Amino acid sequence: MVLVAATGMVATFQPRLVIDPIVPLGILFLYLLAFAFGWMAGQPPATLEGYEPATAGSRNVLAGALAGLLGGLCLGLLLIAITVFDLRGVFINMSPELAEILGFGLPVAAAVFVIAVASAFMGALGAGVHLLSRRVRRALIGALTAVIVFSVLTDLFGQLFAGLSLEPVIDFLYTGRGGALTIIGSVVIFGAFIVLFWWMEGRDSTLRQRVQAMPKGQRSRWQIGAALIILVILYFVPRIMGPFVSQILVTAGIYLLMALGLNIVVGYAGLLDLGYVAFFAVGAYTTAILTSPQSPAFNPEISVLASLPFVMVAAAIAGILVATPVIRMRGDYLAIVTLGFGEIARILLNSEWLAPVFGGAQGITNIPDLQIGPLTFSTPQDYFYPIFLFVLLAAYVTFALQKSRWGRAWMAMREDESVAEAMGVNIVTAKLSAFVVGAILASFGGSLFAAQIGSVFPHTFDIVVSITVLVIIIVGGMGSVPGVTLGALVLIVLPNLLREFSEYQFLFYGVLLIVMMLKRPEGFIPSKRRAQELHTEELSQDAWLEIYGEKGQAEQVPEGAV
Amino acid sequence: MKMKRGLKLLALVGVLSLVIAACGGGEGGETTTTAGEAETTTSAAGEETTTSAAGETTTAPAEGLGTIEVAAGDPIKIASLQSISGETASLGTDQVRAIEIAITDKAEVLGHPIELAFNEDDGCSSEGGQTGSTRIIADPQVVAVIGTSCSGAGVPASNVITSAGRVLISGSNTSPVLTSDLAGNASAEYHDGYFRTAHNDAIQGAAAAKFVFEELGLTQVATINDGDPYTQGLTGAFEAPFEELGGTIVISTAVTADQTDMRSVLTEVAAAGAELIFFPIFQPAGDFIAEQALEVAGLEETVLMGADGLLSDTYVTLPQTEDMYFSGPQTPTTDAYAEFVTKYTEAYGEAPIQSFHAHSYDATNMVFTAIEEAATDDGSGNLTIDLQAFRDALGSMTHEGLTGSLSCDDFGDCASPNIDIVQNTADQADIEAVRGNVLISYSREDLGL
Amino acid sequence: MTQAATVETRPARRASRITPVSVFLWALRIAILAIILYGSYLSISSGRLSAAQWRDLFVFGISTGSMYALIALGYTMVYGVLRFINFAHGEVFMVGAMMAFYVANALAVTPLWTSSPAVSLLIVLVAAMFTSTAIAVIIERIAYRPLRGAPRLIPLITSIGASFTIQYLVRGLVGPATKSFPRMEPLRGTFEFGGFVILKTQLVVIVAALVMMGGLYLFVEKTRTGKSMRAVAEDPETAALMGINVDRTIVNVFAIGGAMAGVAGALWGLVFPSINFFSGFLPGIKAFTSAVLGGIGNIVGAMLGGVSLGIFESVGPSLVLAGYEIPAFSQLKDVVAYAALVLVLIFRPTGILGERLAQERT
Amino acid sequence: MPMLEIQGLNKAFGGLRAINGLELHVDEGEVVSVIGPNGAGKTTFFNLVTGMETPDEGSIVFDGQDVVGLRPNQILKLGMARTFQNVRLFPAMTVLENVMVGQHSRTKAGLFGAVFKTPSQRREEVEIEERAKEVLSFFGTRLAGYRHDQLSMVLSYANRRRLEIARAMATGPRLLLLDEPTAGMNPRETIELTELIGRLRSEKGYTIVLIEHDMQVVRNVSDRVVVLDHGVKLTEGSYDEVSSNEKVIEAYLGRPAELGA
Repeated sequence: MVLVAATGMVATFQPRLVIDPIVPLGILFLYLLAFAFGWMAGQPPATLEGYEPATAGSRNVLAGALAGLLGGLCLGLLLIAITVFDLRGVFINMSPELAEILGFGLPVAAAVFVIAVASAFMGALGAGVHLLSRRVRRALIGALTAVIVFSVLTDLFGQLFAGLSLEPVIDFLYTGRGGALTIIGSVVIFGAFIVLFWWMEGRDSTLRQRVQAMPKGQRSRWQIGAALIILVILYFVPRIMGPFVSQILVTAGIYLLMALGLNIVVGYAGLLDLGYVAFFAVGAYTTAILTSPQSPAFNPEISVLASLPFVMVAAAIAGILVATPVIRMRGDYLAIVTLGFGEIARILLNSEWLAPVFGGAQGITNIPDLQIGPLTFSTPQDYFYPIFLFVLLAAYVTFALQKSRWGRAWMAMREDESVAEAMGVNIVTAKLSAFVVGAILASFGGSLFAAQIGSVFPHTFDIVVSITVLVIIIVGGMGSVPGVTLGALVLIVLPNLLREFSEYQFLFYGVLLIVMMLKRPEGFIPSKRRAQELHTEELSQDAWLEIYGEKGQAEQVPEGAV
Repeated sequence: MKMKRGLKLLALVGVLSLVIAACGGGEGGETTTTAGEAETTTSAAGEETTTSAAGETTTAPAEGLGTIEVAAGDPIKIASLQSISGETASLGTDQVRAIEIAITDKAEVLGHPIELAFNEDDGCSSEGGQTGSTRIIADPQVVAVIGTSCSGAGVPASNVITSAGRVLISGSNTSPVLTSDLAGNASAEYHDGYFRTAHNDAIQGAAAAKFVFEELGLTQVATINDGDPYTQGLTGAFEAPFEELGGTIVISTAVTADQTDMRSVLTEVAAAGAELIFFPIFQPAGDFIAEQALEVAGLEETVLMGADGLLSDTYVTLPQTEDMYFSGPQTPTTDAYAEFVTKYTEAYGEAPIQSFHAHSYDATNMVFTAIEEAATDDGSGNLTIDLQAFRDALGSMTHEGLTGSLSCDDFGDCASPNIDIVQNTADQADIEAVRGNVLISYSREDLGL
Repeated sequence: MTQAATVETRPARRASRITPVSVFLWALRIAILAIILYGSYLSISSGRLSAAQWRDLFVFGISTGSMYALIALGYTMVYGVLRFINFAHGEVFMVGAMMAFYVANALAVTPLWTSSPAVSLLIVLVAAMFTSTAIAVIIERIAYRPLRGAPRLIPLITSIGASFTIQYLVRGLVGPATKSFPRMEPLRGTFEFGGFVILKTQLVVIVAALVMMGGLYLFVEKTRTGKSMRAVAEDPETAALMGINVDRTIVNVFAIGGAMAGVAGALWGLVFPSINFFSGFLPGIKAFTSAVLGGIGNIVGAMLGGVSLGIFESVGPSLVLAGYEIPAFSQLKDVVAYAALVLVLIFRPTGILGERLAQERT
Repeated sequence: MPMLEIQGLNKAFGGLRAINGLELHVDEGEVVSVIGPNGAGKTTFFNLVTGMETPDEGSIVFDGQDVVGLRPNQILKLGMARTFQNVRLFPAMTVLENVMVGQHSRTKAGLFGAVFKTPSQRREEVEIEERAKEVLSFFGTRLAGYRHDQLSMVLSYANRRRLEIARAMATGPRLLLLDEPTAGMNPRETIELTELIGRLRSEKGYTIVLIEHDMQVVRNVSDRVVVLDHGVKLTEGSYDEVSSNEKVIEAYLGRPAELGA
């Protein structure tokens, strides 16, 4: 809590009201942390087989309250420190405004007391949640989360309702477009979601289960129907959501394209490539040079579409160039060498030496828009479609390759390189092909990026891009296309929707990564096999208790619902 | 097998949807209207560029950019688009603070409070500029955007924001790419509606070149940049006019910003026979060049010249920078500036951390003045801001700001500060003294720009 | 009996054994060597740099390299024990440098700074060391310990997360501005012994790095703690069975790595007097490159790798690139550094001194 | 001409001579067991033959072709496939996929074909799957049915050993090199596997080289037994000849536990 306050987060979040005018985001965030502390402290120990499950009781609440109190006291100390000493020489965010916010404008002594009590209370609440039955707990927390989501993503919902011409809804829920929730609005949302979650929890089978239970013919018809509906919705997305959300989706799409490519290299073939951005750069610069009239050395000024075959060839060559020297390297050597290649690419693009070709630090501007026949794509809404198409293509390629001898060769190589070779896999071609396919997908991303933004500069192709793409596939779920898609949505769309806090974007990335790896290393939507891989112990138990397993689960569910 | 067929169908439908979508998009911007009309009063400009192909982006939007209505009591919205995360965060943070101070100072415009509706991040990158500006223009009430921090972000942002009829005004873009070469030729990425209070590199480059060639009488010059777009642009802006004057650039080389050993570069420069080294870079690389130049054989007599990036206290007090020349825009030494710095330090706990805060402060105030000129009040406090009139007001005003007297040329360059050439001589004790030791001051007219 | 037949067919068959890749790799090796040698020949024969200048470049490379080496020790030791790249180690270094800055800044206004520079330098070093050690240990406790035994990619990603977290926490705490170190007057200028001229800061860096590395070497080789570290690196399970507290040993590894990084951070401030929250990134990458270059997991290798990388970076551009009259060659020093890494690994896939790792465990 | 002919084979790791002047031949249709105490160089011998390690000296001629210096995948393609002492399956791949990988070198669909699903690629895919199922059916119900889609890591130990053999069979070899196929199995499983090895020869016609510690298995399946110690061939001959050989007894007596195993 102290860190959060001291890094200036509270002060930055404060102006954003969650519920107008009573709950500002800064304070809410701070005390949500107390809530989380309490929740963790009050967590009953994991249920072990053969032991009586520990029942949550007043002890847990007490623990939660204590945890909250501790946090609150630290915060109080911080407040005293701010008011008594001037720490701004070192800690620039410890300003009088922060003291004002933290202390609710009260005198110091009173403020410290209030903070301590409030934190303890939140902590106790956090722990108390464990006392509730599962259904109530889920509904309550779900609804609270919904309120916060509706409020924080006010831009998104504002645009959604406006796009659907539902302005009255905005006026009802929010204080205005992009504004905070009104008190009535938040109550309505809270109520609606409580009902929704309560209802959902009460149902005994999910939609997915029911679809799976259908006979085969019906199921595939159902799936195609669902796909069609999704496509129709997607078709209207850019129209409804307007340029800003479309722009974010376009960016996410470009990252998704790269992530699908990297998924082949890292997820399937197990080659940890930290310089993946180089291929993105190859695509962007190839298109830039071939299409822009401003290209310094060579400007045939062909169209973006016509540049794509060249992009593909260039990417394939780049893939081979990078892959060949690293064929005999393993694991971390590969990682650092590819990282080196990525940096080399960026430095060369920026260099004085090659400036006559790449434009140096000034980049290449005036890249024309994508044109297909008589159609010109210029707005973010326009670009949504071609990028969506490319993503679809990439997903298809991923699926197709996964189910082919190449996909199997890559996976075998990932599992055990020398055994794969002993089983007839040609490691050289397998590695080259993985790099080439990955490179081509990334280069298409680069090419579309160049066309959409209209200019390329070397410092765009920073290692942070490589790392972001890697994080997307890992957080989403390595090897799983839906997972990677969700990863791109969460890691690209969310930060972009909350751009005013972009100062803290990477802080959240960092914390998210650590928490993810500690709590759910297989990602949001893991591929089946990876989930199993990371929970081997449980699995071997399953193998033992194959029959008992299902029965046991069936018994547990009603118990929790009571 | 079922799954595969489903996938294929999916792909097919995808293609179809693309075609349909593209057709929709092609029908004269119908799509943008449906999306934009609901909330934007200024969508007309958006369609103009929908059909414009590459290379002709300089075409000004047609008559009438629309208007922005501000109801009585509502705030007038402006936005900032600055680099506030990542490595260049200090550049943008500094300017955001200046904008905030300007808003506090001004308090209200025509009886309306001012709201900094967005504090967007340009990420110092083109994609950051694109996304940030797209977000800002989605709010139809935003009149003007103060930004970007980096020229690279400015390229797409200028296109997006001006196409939407709004104004982008930057306090730290200096690349000629965004405006003109100052010789009357608009650059490829100039868009009507883009302004800046930072000086165009071309002015400083030309001034430095003229000084070296005419006043120092030197014809063999080496330039060193550090790979940063700013310094690379500035050396480029120096080289062209210098060669035009009849001088020779014996070598145009570069270092990296984190390089500490300059001897090999300097040896190269010595070998090329440079009489003067122009290195408009930053500290600490600049320190190392000055320090090590003395140690390299063949550079004993060579003159050193830097630019505004090196005009700092810690730099001019280095013994090795004695007699060095610097070019730089005339710096504000007014009481108003001192007062600004006091406010800044009070509010943010540290002294200004970069050098473009005053420019953004001025840019913000220019926006306020232009709104005051262009807006009409219906008598009951409802304000109508005509965007074309707003642009015109910005373009034609003369603003006395912290950075001097600002008035915009035809391509959005509002700063035409006199470029001072100063020298650090033995008797200069600190940076103020060095800044005061002006050898010659060039105005834009002096340079024929 | 079949002897004759085999002998006969062998030459013909051998040809099929040369795969396109090995041909390519050999061609690459030869081409690169030729490029390097010819470039060096060109630049040496051009006489652009005097012998003294070449020597200066070397000394310079050694001083930068010894800082890389200090940071690299943390990477290599952690890698040796836990088998993952601790990406956050660069931030450990940065935090040390940051602390060094604040301590130096506070000292700079006291008379101690000018009257006894050695003492104040020591204070700065110790402060940086302690901060970095603390940070390294905290990261280990929070982010890595729960991940023992997880697949290798998992802690790697966690360390990337930790790296972001620390960078932006520091940014939030002390702001994004670049801070410049106060200069230490007595360390200005050069030092001369026996006609050998060296910058004083470089001398301090090299001496301090040597002392630290020597100390570390003795520590690892001679002390109980050091031996248990080596045991854990060799085989954690067996070490645990032998009564070694694996967790504590791993903490020790992080602590020592952190201390080294802290010293490097303070020294960095002397040579390169500006720092911001992002300053740890590049040196971190370079240091990891050094560790790989020397042979990862190998303590002496890290030292050697660091110094070699420093020299490659410093001498390489002037030696090779300058020969081909590549403009602004010194801009490409990082390219030279990474290319050197690729090159070394093509010739020696496990680094200069080779890995010192127990068998891959799966 | 023998199927596999090894002459003057040497391999040293640092100062340790793992294989020292080994001479060996395997005839078509034979089952040869290689026995010897731990550290005798048996697995190194397999590694050398399959190309996973390169010999310092000597020739390995398979089917009239010198394979020294070839990559493992090239050697495999010539018709030699192996299993591993410590079971090295592809754990995160399904049973069926493991076997399908084995056919990699026998199939040829390119990337282009895989992406665009050309008719020939699809036919090939079907064939690969059919063949994999056929190979698995060799093990009766052990690896059939729902097991096809299980990840190989969830299999029981004995099933993993079977799957490894299936994977090797799928590569279409003529010579199978089995490294301790019964290690870690219970007596019943061992008997079952011994039968299986017999069937591998009689039904599939493979030539088999076997490393084995279990003397029961060795006696039951081998035509010929080769004894290695410290990289040197002590003797060879039928099981009875070898088991009564003094040198062999001596070699094992140093480590009496071995014989009992």
